[in-house]
Amino acid sequence: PQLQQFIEIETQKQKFQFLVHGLTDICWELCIDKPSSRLDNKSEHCLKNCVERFIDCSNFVLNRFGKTQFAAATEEITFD
Amino acid sequence: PQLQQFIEIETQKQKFQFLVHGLTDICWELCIDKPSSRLDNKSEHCLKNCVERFIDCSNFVLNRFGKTQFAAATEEITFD
Amino acid sequence: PQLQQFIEIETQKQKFQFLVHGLTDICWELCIDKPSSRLDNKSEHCLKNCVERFIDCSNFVLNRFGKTQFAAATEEITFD
Amino acid sequence: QVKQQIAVANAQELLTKMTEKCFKKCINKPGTTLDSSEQKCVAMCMDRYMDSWNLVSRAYSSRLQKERQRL
Amino acid sequence: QVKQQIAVANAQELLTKMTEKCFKKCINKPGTTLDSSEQKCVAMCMDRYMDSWNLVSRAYSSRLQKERQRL
Amino acid sequence: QVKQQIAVANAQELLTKMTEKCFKKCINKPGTTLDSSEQKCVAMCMDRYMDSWNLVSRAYSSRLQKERQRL
Repeated sequence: PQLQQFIEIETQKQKFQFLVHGLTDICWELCIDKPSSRLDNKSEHCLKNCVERFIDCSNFVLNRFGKTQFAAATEEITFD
Repeated sequence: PQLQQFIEIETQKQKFQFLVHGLTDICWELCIDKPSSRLDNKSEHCLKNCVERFIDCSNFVLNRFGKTQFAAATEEITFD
Repeated sequence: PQLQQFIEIETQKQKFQFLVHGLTDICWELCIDKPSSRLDNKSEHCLKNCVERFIDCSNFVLNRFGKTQFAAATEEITFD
Repeated sequence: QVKQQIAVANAQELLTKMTEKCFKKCINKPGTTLDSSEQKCVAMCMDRYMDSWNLVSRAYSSRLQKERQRL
Repeated sequence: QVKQQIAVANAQELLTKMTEKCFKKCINKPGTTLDSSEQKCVAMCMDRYMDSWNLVSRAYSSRLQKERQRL
Repeated sequence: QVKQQIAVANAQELLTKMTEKCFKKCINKPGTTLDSSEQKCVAMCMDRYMDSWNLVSRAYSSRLQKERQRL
């Protein structure tokens, strides 16, 4: 049980970190033009907002898809 | 035997759907500029033609590669 | 032992070839604009230099990361 | 159960791609909220992505059938 | 057999990448057929992609050898 | 040991992405050496990438906590 819990926590951490790799990729492309000698305020704000808005966007997509299409779409997609 | 057939069919379906995800990705980038309130005729034609031409292109590559290079290339690639 | 060695060598070869697929992808995007009837000198030089510089860049990143940040970063990244 | 697992994997792949594509199309300068024009854009983008997915799926499916008949 | 499996996996990866790259280079406005100028472009693109793959493979291989000798 | 494996996998993913991103940002016309201005650019790019990774990690982490508290 302790081992299982340990593995679960580590799996969670790894999932978290892989999402961070993906988010860094997306927000780097959106916010960083030419690398400079330090991270300026504009880029820093952009990165923070990018993370927040991406999660907003993801939640929005999930909710909307869930409400209007989930049952229908899953059927359609699966048994097309 | 029935179970095996069931698994085979489901595997086929999953393969099909993953190819659809890939094709949608490619044709979305090629055909959809700004999302609008409905899918206009131009985008619809573009998407259909994109699917057909991608398969044509894929068949063309496969045939041509098969004819001229397969044996040679496989050797070269493998034992380089 | 012979089988093990055989598998090891084949695994190495496969790793090598997958790195070649990745490098070809990156250098193709950087060096090839419109495909022409033969690989001109400019593209050929660009491809060769691209491979060499990518490995330089990779070594540079590895060394610099190793020197200044490895211990610290691994901790920070892992237990954040 | 296998069917359900595949349906879930498939819906997840669809949602992941949809989120990334629509974020890229609709949020160019991320601000302090997801404002109403961005939400409207994402909603339209989702519908167009579903349309495209279904259209591609049908086009690919009918092409496969044609090729099978030719053999 | 292992060798053959690897060769097949490798050829598949090559063909998948080649198809995607050459589709992107040669088909900008997909029409009702793959016309002859598109076919010609795809054929050239395939040859250049093979050239590039082989060139990259040789360049990478010789670099690895140099690095090994330095150690 | 599991922790270490994850840390290594994570560092590898970071290094792979960093190398690709910084190569793309800093080497537009690959020459016969990695010259000093390219090296300087790659060094800055690495630092900015680490900054970004850490910033994204903190922002994402604090957002997750906020969402958990709301439930």
